Order: sequence, then structure tokens, then C-alpha cells
Amino acid sequence: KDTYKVFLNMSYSGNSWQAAAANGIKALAATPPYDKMVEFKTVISGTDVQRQISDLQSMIAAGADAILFYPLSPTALNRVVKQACEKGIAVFTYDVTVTQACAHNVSSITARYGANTAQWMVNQMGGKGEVVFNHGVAGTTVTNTYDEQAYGVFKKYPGIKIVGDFYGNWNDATSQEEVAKILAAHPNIDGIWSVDGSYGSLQAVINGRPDRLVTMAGQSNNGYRLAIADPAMQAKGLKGVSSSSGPSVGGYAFKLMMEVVTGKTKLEQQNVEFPLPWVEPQDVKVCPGEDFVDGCNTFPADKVSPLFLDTALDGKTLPELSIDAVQTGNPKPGATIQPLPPVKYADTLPGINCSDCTAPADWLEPNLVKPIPVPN
Amino acid sequence: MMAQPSPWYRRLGGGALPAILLLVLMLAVYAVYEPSALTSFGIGNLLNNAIVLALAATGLTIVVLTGEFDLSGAGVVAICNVLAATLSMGSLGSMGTLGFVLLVGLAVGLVNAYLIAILGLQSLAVTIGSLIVCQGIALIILPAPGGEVAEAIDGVTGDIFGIPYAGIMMVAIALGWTFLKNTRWGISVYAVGADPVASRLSGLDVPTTKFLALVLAGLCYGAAGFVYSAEIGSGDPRISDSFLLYMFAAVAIGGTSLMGGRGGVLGTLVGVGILTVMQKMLFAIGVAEYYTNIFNGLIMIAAIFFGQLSPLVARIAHRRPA
Amino acid sequence: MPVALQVNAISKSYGATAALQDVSFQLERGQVCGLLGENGAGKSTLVKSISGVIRPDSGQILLNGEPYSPKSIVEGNQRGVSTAFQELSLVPTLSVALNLFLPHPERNKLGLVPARKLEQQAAGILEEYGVREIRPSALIGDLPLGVRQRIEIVRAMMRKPSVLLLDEPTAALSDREWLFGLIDKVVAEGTSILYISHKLDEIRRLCSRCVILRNGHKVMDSEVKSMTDDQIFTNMAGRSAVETFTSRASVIRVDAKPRLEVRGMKGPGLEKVSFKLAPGECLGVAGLEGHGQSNLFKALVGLSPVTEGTILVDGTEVSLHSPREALKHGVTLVPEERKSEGIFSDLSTMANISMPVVDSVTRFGLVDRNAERRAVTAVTPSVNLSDRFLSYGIGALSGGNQQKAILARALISGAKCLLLFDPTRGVDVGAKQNIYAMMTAFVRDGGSVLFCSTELDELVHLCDRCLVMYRNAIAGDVPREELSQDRLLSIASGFRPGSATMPASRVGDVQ
Amino acid sequence: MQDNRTTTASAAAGPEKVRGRQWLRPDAKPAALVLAATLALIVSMKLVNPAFGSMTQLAAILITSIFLVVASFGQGLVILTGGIDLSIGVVMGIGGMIIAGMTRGSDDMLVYALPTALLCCTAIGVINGIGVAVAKLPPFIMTLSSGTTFFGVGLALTAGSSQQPVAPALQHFMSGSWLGIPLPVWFLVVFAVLATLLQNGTAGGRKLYAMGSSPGAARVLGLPTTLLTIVVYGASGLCAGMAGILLAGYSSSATLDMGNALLMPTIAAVVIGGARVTGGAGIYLGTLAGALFLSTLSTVITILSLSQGLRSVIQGGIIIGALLLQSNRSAPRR
Ligand SMILES: Nc1ncnc2c1ncn2[C@@H]1O[C@H](COP(=O)(O)OP(=O)(O)OP(=O)(O)O)[C@@H](O)[C@H]1O
Ligand SMILES: Nc1ncnc2c1ncn2[C@@H]1O[C@H](COP(=O)(O)OP(=O)(O)OP(=O)(O)O)[C@@H](O)[C@H]1O
Ligand SMILES: [Mg+2]
Ligand SMILES: [Mg+2]
Repeated sequence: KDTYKVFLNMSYSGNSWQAAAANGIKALAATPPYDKMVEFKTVISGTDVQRQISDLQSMIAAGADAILFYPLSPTALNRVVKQACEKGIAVFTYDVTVTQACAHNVSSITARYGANTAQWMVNQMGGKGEVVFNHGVAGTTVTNTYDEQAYGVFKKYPGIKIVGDFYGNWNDATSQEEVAKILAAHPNIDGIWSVDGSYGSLQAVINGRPDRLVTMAGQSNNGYRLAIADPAMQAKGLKGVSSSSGPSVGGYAFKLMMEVVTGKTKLEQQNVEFPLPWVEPQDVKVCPGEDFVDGCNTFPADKVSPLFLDTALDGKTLPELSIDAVQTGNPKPGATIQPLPPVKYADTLPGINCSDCTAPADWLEPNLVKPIPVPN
Repeated sequence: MMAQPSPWYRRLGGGALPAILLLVLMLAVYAVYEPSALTSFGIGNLLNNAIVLALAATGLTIVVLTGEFDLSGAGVVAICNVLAATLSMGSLGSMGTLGFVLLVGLAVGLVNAYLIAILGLQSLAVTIGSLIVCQGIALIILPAPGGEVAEAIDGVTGDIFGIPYAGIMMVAIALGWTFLKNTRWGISVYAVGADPVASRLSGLDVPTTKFLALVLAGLCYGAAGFVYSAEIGSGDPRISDSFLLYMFAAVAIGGTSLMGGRGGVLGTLVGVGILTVMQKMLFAIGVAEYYTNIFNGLIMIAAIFFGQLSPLVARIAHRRPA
Repeated sequence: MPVALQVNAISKSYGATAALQDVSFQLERGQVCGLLGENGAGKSTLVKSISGVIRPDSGQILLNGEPYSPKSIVEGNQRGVSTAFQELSLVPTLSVALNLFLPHPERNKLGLVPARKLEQQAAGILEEYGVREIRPSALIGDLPLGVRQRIEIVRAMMRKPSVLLLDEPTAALSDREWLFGLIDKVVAEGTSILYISHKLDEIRRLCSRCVILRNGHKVMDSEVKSMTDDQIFTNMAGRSAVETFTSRASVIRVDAKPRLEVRGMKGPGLEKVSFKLAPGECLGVAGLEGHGQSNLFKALVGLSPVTEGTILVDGTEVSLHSPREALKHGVTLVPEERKSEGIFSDLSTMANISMPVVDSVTRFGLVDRNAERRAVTAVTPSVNLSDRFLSYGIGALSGGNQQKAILARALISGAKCLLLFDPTRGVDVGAKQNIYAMMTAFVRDGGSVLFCSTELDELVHLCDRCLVMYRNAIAGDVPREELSQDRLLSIASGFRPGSATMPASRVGDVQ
Repeated sequence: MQDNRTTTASAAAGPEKVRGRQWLRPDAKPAALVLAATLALIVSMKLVNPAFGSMTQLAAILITSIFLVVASFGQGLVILTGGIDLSIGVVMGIGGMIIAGMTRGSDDMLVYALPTALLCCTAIGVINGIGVAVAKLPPFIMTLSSGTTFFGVGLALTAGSSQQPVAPALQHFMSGSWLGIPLPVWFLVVFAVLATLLQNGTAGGRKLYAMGSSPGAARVLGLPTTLLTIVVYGASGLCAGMAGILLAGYSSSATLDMGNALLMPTIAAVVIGGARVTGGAGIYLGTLAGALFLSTLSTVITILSLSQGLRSVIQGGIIIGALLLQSNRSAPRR
């Protein structure tokens, strides 16, 4: 078979994360040799689950070979996913997952973001201080999973006090407003834990308490990465780690799906873990050009918006992408698709990427950061 | 000499007639571009996609006809969905769950009805409040998507003798409304929406009419939540704002005036059809991505616009000098 | 005679306004009692208290000797009290038949309301009450105001009440004899009627007794025969005046170009209408309801489509496609339907009146309340509207006072040509005199008035000339010296001068 | 002749007996009540948590309420005429995106970018207005559809991502202060005064009330209803654009969907402030109070540290409570 009918189904649209992921996927689909092999179509379903079900049904009816989608719910789409699998369609999700066993979930959700970042903050804060907790979107599995891990870690240290928490909806503007309000009530906070919206959170602290910044964990907005690596900011107390699932998971999932569909790779398990990005202040390296080469991972401030997600690019797995590619969806000139490194299979987490399964015993523990002992 | 649309025209749905034509046209386009559209699989899918919105928008239509607003529908659907996902596998069973979610719908409807019909608070403001409360309750019951609904509930998406249950429900809604509309209460719904003062002076019980409408709407939302659970087979505490907007869009496209007193459920069903087929048709003819949004918007405007033209045309055609 | 209705010292206040204070009276069986009073005297409030729409603050009512305090209008109906309201209570989107049988139309075994059957019954009832030309399936909203008024009356009567309350039933009726006939009939059957009207001749024709209210108090309760018009009037207004028409000299400026000239105007409900209206002229338009007067008035300001014909203002051809354009050419309409086309019910009376000039009473872009008040109080005396109402929301005013406010608004707009559609509808006797004086002064100052009225005597006495409409066309143009009620009525009913044929239908061929 | 003129003397008392001027205009009552509810919220929170209610906190509440205050002025005007504007969220996003896209992180282009952004947003509003006033489409569908459509256009033009940071001057405006009071608070005060004057002081505002109160009478009287409708929707677009620009300045970048979360609150602010959804009643002071109330409520909810479910229940409950406060059972129902 030399051409494949491939659908990308986006749910939300209009926010930077979704846009960067979709553009990355589009650029890859237009990069040789896929430009000739793939009959590629993007469908936006919006935020209504029923619409996504309807669109997936349409894709099945239209004779898709492969469907890559961002599910609105881990369980609500199971039936239609099963229908697709039964038709022999390769079904891949990116970033968030479904519990239907025949789908391939490509995600960092199992990489213990919550536990690792919380532990990192605890370590930096010496096991004590006031922390503000920036949840993601209420009612989602991702948020609940990360929250549970992070809470578990913070709770181990009696010196850590969570003085405020809010739902920032993975949104910088909202996070900024909420942090500004909390800061006014709790002027002495020492740390902000977040999944996304960390640049907004940081802005609120810079505006409200410019001479004393905080320890943070969060998303990899370019502005945030520049800030944590900025000595002036560090001098005022900013310590931050940039992590959290990036839009490049979409491109990665696409490449993996194409390798599977074309028979280049055979997956032994359904769930694939996309490595969690992890950039501490000393790891920030500014890129001279338009893409990530030689291990650089950040752009100068005048090149992109501070909200630009550096994790839209990935030097290791997605060398085909550039700034322009993830902003417009056009392929990087001269690029060709490079093979992927071997995959890492994901842990099973019930209710997240499987239904009848058990989670590993230590799934609430950090696995990237070594815990410091509890101070007394 | 009295200028008025002829009765046949009114019986055919009056303002909804052009919407019906548009729906048929869209269905035709869809069928031409997507051969599987007319298979039982295609039709079944279509009906199942439409039925939840149809039930919810039916409830909303009744409230809107009385001249009030109700935003709580999306919240009730969310609560009922998470309840179905947490209860139906337990001792309550599927019928028990159905009964329970209808009770929940009823309860929310009663609260809205008390605040709006009895205390006379503004319906839009009140139901913004009850929407938020319902969304909160759904989150408390089920903090993250999950759960499972009983096999028997799942069966709602199936068919009997090749006729999808969703189709049967659709017909039941249409018949049910045709019946209700011609009862005393149905007549007072229209009267109250058109002119509350005159209705009161005519001896109609305005608060009771509104009260019943809001309660019935609650029941419809409960039923919608139940069927929604069957559709997605699990629970999800979040239901998007767009569902609410589609509810209102279906009502308006179906020719029901948001000021009350004019329109009806049959038109709403057509509106639901247009919104559902629109998605399918755009996919089939290959309109993708951003253009879907643009076309969605334009089709909604077109549906309404033709709806407005037609009574005008009918009037002019009828108005020839005697 | 046995007492049918006994009202004992009832009071009702709206906020600071005492609409009724300690009003007592009684109504004997088979009696027609007139209720008179200035606009805002509390007549409608009394009617609403008796019919169960509002509950009085204090006092009690006895119906046929038994205590009666209706919680709702339905209860009132059940106890045998029914009402034709001043602001009609018909639902515009329902059919005539359904409206007649509200609130509890008959049901079949399934609980459904059988539309066909109701329409047949309604046809029978309308026939019985002499309303022949209305199709029972027609929607109320499609019918002219006069027809709606008839249906309102029929609905009140068909319930065979023991006490019937008629609140200004003739306000929009051009054929009063129809009503008088019905009243005579039901009174003979023993019904008692409380009859509200501002027209003394009606009171004299129908009522044996009359009660007069002023500022919420009963000031008089007496035999009608024993009262002179002047006495009645003095009791109502607290000052002496008589309902008379002082004849005035013609002030028509014949030399000037016609202010308004219409040539061959055609449109829906209008057949080839042509006329001229000179500066200083008051031109009447007579006709039974449903013969095109309202279409004519609406067409002149672009509210009703015109398919053919031309309109000239001061000799130049103009297009009046909207009331806005019309106003630019100095033509303004005082509309027929006060409720939906006249008042802005959420605004104060002041704001209602000042609306046409609100742009010019501003200072630094903001409305200058003092300038606004000055502008408004300059016109309110001409319509006899008391200044204390200006700060009230207009919705709280009595019907007649609302009408005065709308007239004041037409005056303030500075139009040279007023199209007055029944401007004295529901206006009390005193105020009527003021409105007549206003019109007289307006034409004397060179203005022109096109004046439609359901009261023929107004037309006869005020107009320089009168057009009579029949079947959407102008059937007659009667000069001042030939003006008489009989003449107008005969043309309006379809008698051609010199033709002896009876018209096919009395009230237009609405079918 | 049974003439009882004895009562004549007392008759003169009648309705003339109007009590002295009411201390509060009736339409200002909801505004006052909602403001009182806002204060009650602050006070009760202060009792629970003494740190609450500091000057910085109040300033934070005011600054974060500014988007709602500005956007709901436009929504309020539209609702006043009996319409509704569902495109506000999208227009906010578009306003922010234009500012970000044109200024590209420097102040040079700001003088061009500001008018361009405002103009584009106003234009969307004007299109809404034309649809409603000329094509006679129901406002609900017209604005919903145009929102969807322009969201699609915005997506197509930007590929969905915010390309550039926002001009620093805007960011400084949102974080700076003058005389010890944050600049946005100054802006808020000036905006509120202007908006109140515009809606409740000018002749144009008066006409909007008339139009909303009785469209039929407005037409017969010859008010320029078409023009006013278009202006009102245009103003709503303008306000939404302004709110979007402020939001972009506040968070120093823009996304197309950043206004979505504010659509519902704009409607809520207007109706909680006592405006009637069907038009003709309600003053801007009420809308302002409603916006401040919602903003304070969300702060209180943030501070409470509860699960989102409970937060929603409390938030919704307090909104209904604030409405109950306004209910007037003795008032005649319309
Ligand atoms: N709903 C209301 N709210 C406040 N005041 C009212 C209300 N209805 C009537 N009023 C006031 O009560 C008084 C009596 O009004 P009512 O309608 O009974 O007068 P009326 O005698 O019927 O006058 P008209 O001849 O003009 O119909 C008036 O001063 C009026 O302003
Ligand atoms: N839109 C229309 N199309 C056709 N005929 C109409 C239309 N509107 C009114 N008519 C007819 O035109 C005639 C004139 O109606 P119009 O409302 O002008 O009566 P009218 O004499 O002013 O009544 P009234 O005295 O009660 O105010 C009526 O017979 C009516 O049936
Ligand atoms: Mg009255
Ligand atoms: Mg008429």
C-alpha cells in the first residue's frame, strides 16, 4: 500500500498548546516522504463529546487507515474507538488517553509529572515553605492524577504548607489572575506548583512582589524558561523547573503511528510513554537558529512569544520541526522524516489508559528526582 | 381579507418549513457524498448523535415558549450522567437509575420553577446560578471521568426490529408534544409566552403554567442525561458550554421565538437535525478544519434567514387585493 | 330590588398613590350603574378589585349578599362576575375561538382541546351576539382593535354573569348601537352592569344611576336623570365646564400649497385614496372599524406598505417610507394602539414625552433635566396632564393619562401635520375639551390635522371637512356645512348618495 | 337627589399625597443591593480570614474585574435593547491576537495596533448589528454564528497560535500605578464614569431604553432603531476588543480562546445587576456592581481552598442568594 488516509481529530482549538501540536503534526504529514504517502485531513470537533463521536464515526465511514486524536474524555469515546479498531483502523491518541484496550495511547501522563515536580520543589525549598497549588482543569483524569501525586509528596514534609489552591484551567491569563488574588491574601508564599499557566503565575508574582520571587514547577513556555535561567531573577529567589507534557507529543504520536501503519515498527504494548521534558535552570540553552540543535532548548525573547511552548519542538525525536513549522503547519524546508528511537512503554494506570489493570505499586512516587530527607 | 397564513401552512410548522427544506437539502448532499449515509448504520448513527440534543432542546423549547430562559439543562445532563455512571452498576439497576435521574431532573426543575414562577426572579440569572451549582454537584459525585453504565442502559443506543430506539424516542417526542400542545396547559404555554398580562386577565394561571413548563423541562434534561450516558457508556462530570449553545441554537433555528409565545418542539427537532447533519455533511463534502467553524456559523445564519423570509413570502402571496 | 353587588369601603394604594379610598356603593339586580371620573380617578382599579385581578388593601365586597373576596379572576368568573377590560385581555397569538373559551376551554376524553369543535361553537356564539363577520379561526393579533373590543365584550357576556363590568367598552367601537342592544338584552335577563365611560350620552342612554369617583374617592352617587351635565362634570373635575363644542371659524389657508396631498395611494387594505390637506385645516376621517382608516394612517408614515400613488408635502413629492422620514417632513402619527405602539412602559412619563426632543435638551452631550422639564411642561397644559405624573413610570398611569402623554409627545415634536388616530380614546371629558382646544390652537397656528375618530360628533363639530371610508376606499368627502352624524354614518355604512341599495354587510366584509 | 358631596373635601387629599422623594431610584435598588452583597462577602471573609480584604487584595480584585467590567458594558447595552451578544468571547480573543500580532513585543507599532484592533472588533460588532437590525436575524443566532465564523477566520489566519508577545507599554499599563493607585484602577474608575454617563445620561442612551422598552413604539415615533441597533452591537464589539487588549496586556500575550471564559460572566453581571433580559430596564451601575460582585465572589472562592465541585456549588448558591435578595414578592408580577 503506498497511500494512507490519515485523520487528525482535534478537540479544542484556539489555545497555544493545541495549535502547536496540530501544526507540528501537519508539518510532519507534509514532510517527505509522508507528503506523498499520506492523504491527510484535520477535523476540529470542538469541546462537545458527542461531536467528537460523530466525527470519529464519519472518519470510519470515510475509510480511514489511521486516526490520531485528542480525546475529550478517557471513557466516552470507547465505543466508537472500538468500532474503528474493528474496521482495522489504527487508532492513536496523543497527550490524553482512552481506556479502550485496542487504542494506542501516546502520552506522558504516566511519567509522574506530579510526583517529580513536587519533589523537585520540596528539594529546592529545603522541605519547608508556603505553597500555592495551581490545579489544571477540574474533572479531568490528568489533573486528578497529577494532583494526587503532588499532594502525596508535599504531605510527606510537615514543613510544606499548601496555603491556597485554584483551578487555572491550563491557562496563563486565568492563572495570573488567581495567583494575583492569592498573593494578596497570602503575601508570604514560597512556591507555586502548577501544570500549566506557570508563565502567568510567575507574572503575577513579578507584578505583586517584584523583589521576592518563588520556587516553581510548570510548563515550558519560552518566557518561563528564560526567566528561570535569568541570573537577575535567580538573585531574587526564582527557582524553577520546566517540565509538563508538551505539544511535541502530538508529532511524536504521528510519527509513531505512521511507523506502525507502514509496518516499520511493531508495538508490543498499547501504551507508549513520551518522555517527560525536564529542564532545570542550568539546562536552559538558548538556540541560535529556528530549531533545536545540539541540545539547545529555548529561544531568545525577541524570537517568539513568551507563551511559546518550547516543548512544541523536540530535538531528539522530532528534528523535522522548526519554529515556523509549529506556528504555521508548513514543513521545514529540506527536512525528511527521521526514524524514531526505540519506544518506551508506559505503565498501566486504571481509568487512564486501561480499564481492567493495576497500577504499579509506586506510581505516586517520584522517579526522576531523589527525595531529600524530611527536615526536623 | 384578513391577512394570515393559511392553516395548512401553519400546520406544516409555519416558520419551520424552510428549515425543513434546508434539512432535507443537507441530508441529500450528505447522502450524495457519503454513500453509507443511508445505510442503517449511517441512519442509526445520525439518530443517536441527535437524540440527546433533541431531548434537552425539547425541554428548553417548552420553557422558552413561556417566555423564560433555562440554562440549567447542561448542568442537569452532567449530574444525571455521572449518577448513571456511578449508580447503574449497583443495586439500583438500569430502571432504578432511569427513575433516579428523572427524579433529579424533576428536583432541579422544581427549584428553578419555585424561584422563577413563584418568587418571580429573572430566569436567565437564576438558571446561570443553578447551572453552576449542578456542574459543581456533578464534580462532587464524580471528580474525574470514569465509571461505567449498565449493559441494559447501553442498549438504548441499539435498535428493535431494525428501528433505532433513538428514532422511536424522536417520534415519541414529536407525538408527545403534538398531544401536550393541544391540552389546556399547552395552550396556556403559548398564551403566557405571547402576552403574560393578557393571559392573566383572561384567567390563565401564569405562575402555574411556567412552573409546569420548568418542571417538565427538568424531566426532559434528566432523560437527556440518561440517554447521554448510554451514548458514551461512562460518566464525565464536565459537559461543555457548547452543548448549551447548541440547545439554544436548535430552539432558535427551529423557529421558536426566544421572546416566547411562538414556535414549538417540532421545529426544534428540525433544528437539532440541521445541527447534527451539518457536522456530517461538512465532513462528507470535505470542508475541514477552520472552515468547519466558518461554515457552521454561516449555515446557522442561513437556516434562520430563510426561516424569516418564508412567512413573508406566504403573506405576500396571500395578500393579493381581494 | 335585591342588591347584586355591595362594595363596602374598599381602598387600594399603589406605593404612594391611593387609587381607591373608602369607596362604597351598591348595584341592584338588573341595574346599569354608570361609573364616571377623570382619568386616573380609580375606575379601572375598582373594576379590577371586583373582578379579582387585584386585591384591595381593605374593605369588603358582598355578592348577592354573601361575602366575596376573589383570589383570582377565575374565582370571580365562577361566582358570576365577568369583565371586559379597558386594556383588552385577549391573547394575540391565539384564535378568536380559543380566546373566547379561555381560561378553561372544553376538553375531549383524551384531555385535548378540540379546535374545530370550539370554532363551531364560537361561530354560534359570535352569531348569537351579532358579530357575524369574524372567522373564529382568525388570530386575535390579525384583527383591528375595534373587532377585538367586540370580542372582549362578547367573551364577558357569554359567561352569563350576574354582574358584568364593562370598562370603557366603547372606546374603540364605532358602532355603539350594537353594544346598547346587547346591554338591553342582558339587563332584561337580570344581569347587573357596572358601566364605565367618559361619554355622558352613553351614560344617559344606558344608566339609571351613576357613581362618580375623584382621586380615589366616591364623590357622588345619584340618579342620572336628576343630574345636569354640568353637575356631573363639576363633581368629576371639581370645577365647572360643560361638554360642548364651541364652533370656530375656518382658518384654512387656501392660498398656500396643500400641507399634505395624497394621489391615488394603493396598498394592502387601501384602494386608490386621494385627498388634500391644507395648512390650517382639520380634516376628519370617518368609517366603521375595519374599513381602512388605520391602514391609511399607517401608510402615510410608512408603517404600512404603499404599492402605488404619490404623497406630496407642501407641494413637493416626498417618500415617507418610515415614521422617521415622515417626521423629517413634519408629519407625525399618534397611533391607534397605545399599549404596543404608543408608550415606552419602562420610562418615566417625562422621558416618554420628551423623546422627540431629547437630542436638543442636552448640555455637554448629557440630557439636561431642567431643560427637559421646561420643554415638557410647555406642552402638558395643552393636554391637561398634571405635572405630578411626570416623574411616574408611564406604566403606572391610567389609560387616559397615558393617551394625554402621547399627545403631548406629538406636540413637542414640532410637526406641522398631525395624524391623530382616535386621540380622545379613553380620555375624560375635561381632557377632551383640552385636546379639542389643542387641536384648534394647532390649526390656528397653521398646522394641519388629519383626524380619525370613532366618535362621529367629534368629527362633526371639529372638522373643516370629513372623508368617509368604506371598503378601504374613500366613499365620501363631506364639506363642513353638510356635516352631520347621520350623513357620515350612512356613507360609512355603504349608502351611496342617490343609491338606495343596502350594503351587503354592515361592518366591512371581513370574512 | 341623593347627592353626597360630603366626601368632596377629603377627596382633594387623594393621590396628591405623594411621599417625599424616594432616597433611591427604583432601578438603582438592585445595584445597591448587589454592592451591599459584595461588601458583605468581603466582610464575612475578613471575619474568617483576617488577612483578607487588605488594600492590595482589593486592588487585585479590582484589577482582575476590569475585563468583566469593560466587556459587560457592551453586553449590557445590547441586552438593554432586548438583544444578546454571544460573540464577546471570540471578539476578545481576536482583539488580543491583533495586538499581539501587530506589536510583536515592541512599542513602535502600538499606535497603529490599538486602533486597528479596536476597529476590527467594532467591525465584527457592526456586522452583528446589521444582521440583527437589517436582516432581522434573532440576536442569539446572529451573534453565536458570527462568533463561530470569526473564530474560524481567526484560526485560519493565525493557525491558532499566538505568534508574538504583546507591546511592553501595555504590560506596564496593566502593572503600573500612579499616586499609589494601580493604573488599571484609574482606568476602571474613568471607564465606569464614562459608561454611566453614556448609558444613563445621554440622549442616545435614553433612546436605547425606549427601544428596548417598546420596539413598536420606537418605530412609530421614528427613532433611528436600525442605526441604534448597529451602534449598540458595534459598541459591544468595541468593549470586547478593549477588554481583550487589556487582558492581552495583563497576561503579556494572547490566545484566540482567552475570552471564552468571560462570555457567561458578562451576561451574569448584567442580569445580576438588575437589568431585564428582554430589554428596556437596568442601569450601568447595576452591571458594574454585578461585575464587581462576580469578581469578588471568585476571589473568595479561590481563597476558600475547596474542591472545585464545592466551589461551584457555593458560587452558584451565592448568585441565587444575591438574586433572592432582590426579589420583591409584593411587587406585581409582569
Ligand atoms: N400598576 C399600578 N402601579 C402604580 N400605580 C397605578 C397602577 N395602576 C393604576 N395606578 C394608579 O392608580 C390611579 C387610578 O388608576 P385607574 O387605572 O384606576 O384610573 P381610571 O379611573 O381607570 O382612569 P382612566 O379613565 O384613564 O382609565 C392612577 O393614579 C394610576 O396612576
Ligand atoms: N396586512 C393586511 N393584508 C391584507 N388586508 C389587510 C391587512 N391589514 C389589514 N387588512 C384589511 O384592511 C382593512 C382595513 O383595516 P384597518 O386596520 O385599517 O381597519 P380600521 O378601519 O382602521 O379599523 P379600526 O376602526 O378598528 O381601527 C380590514 O378589512 C383588514 O382586514
Ligand atoms: Mg381606566
Ligand atoms: Mg383600525
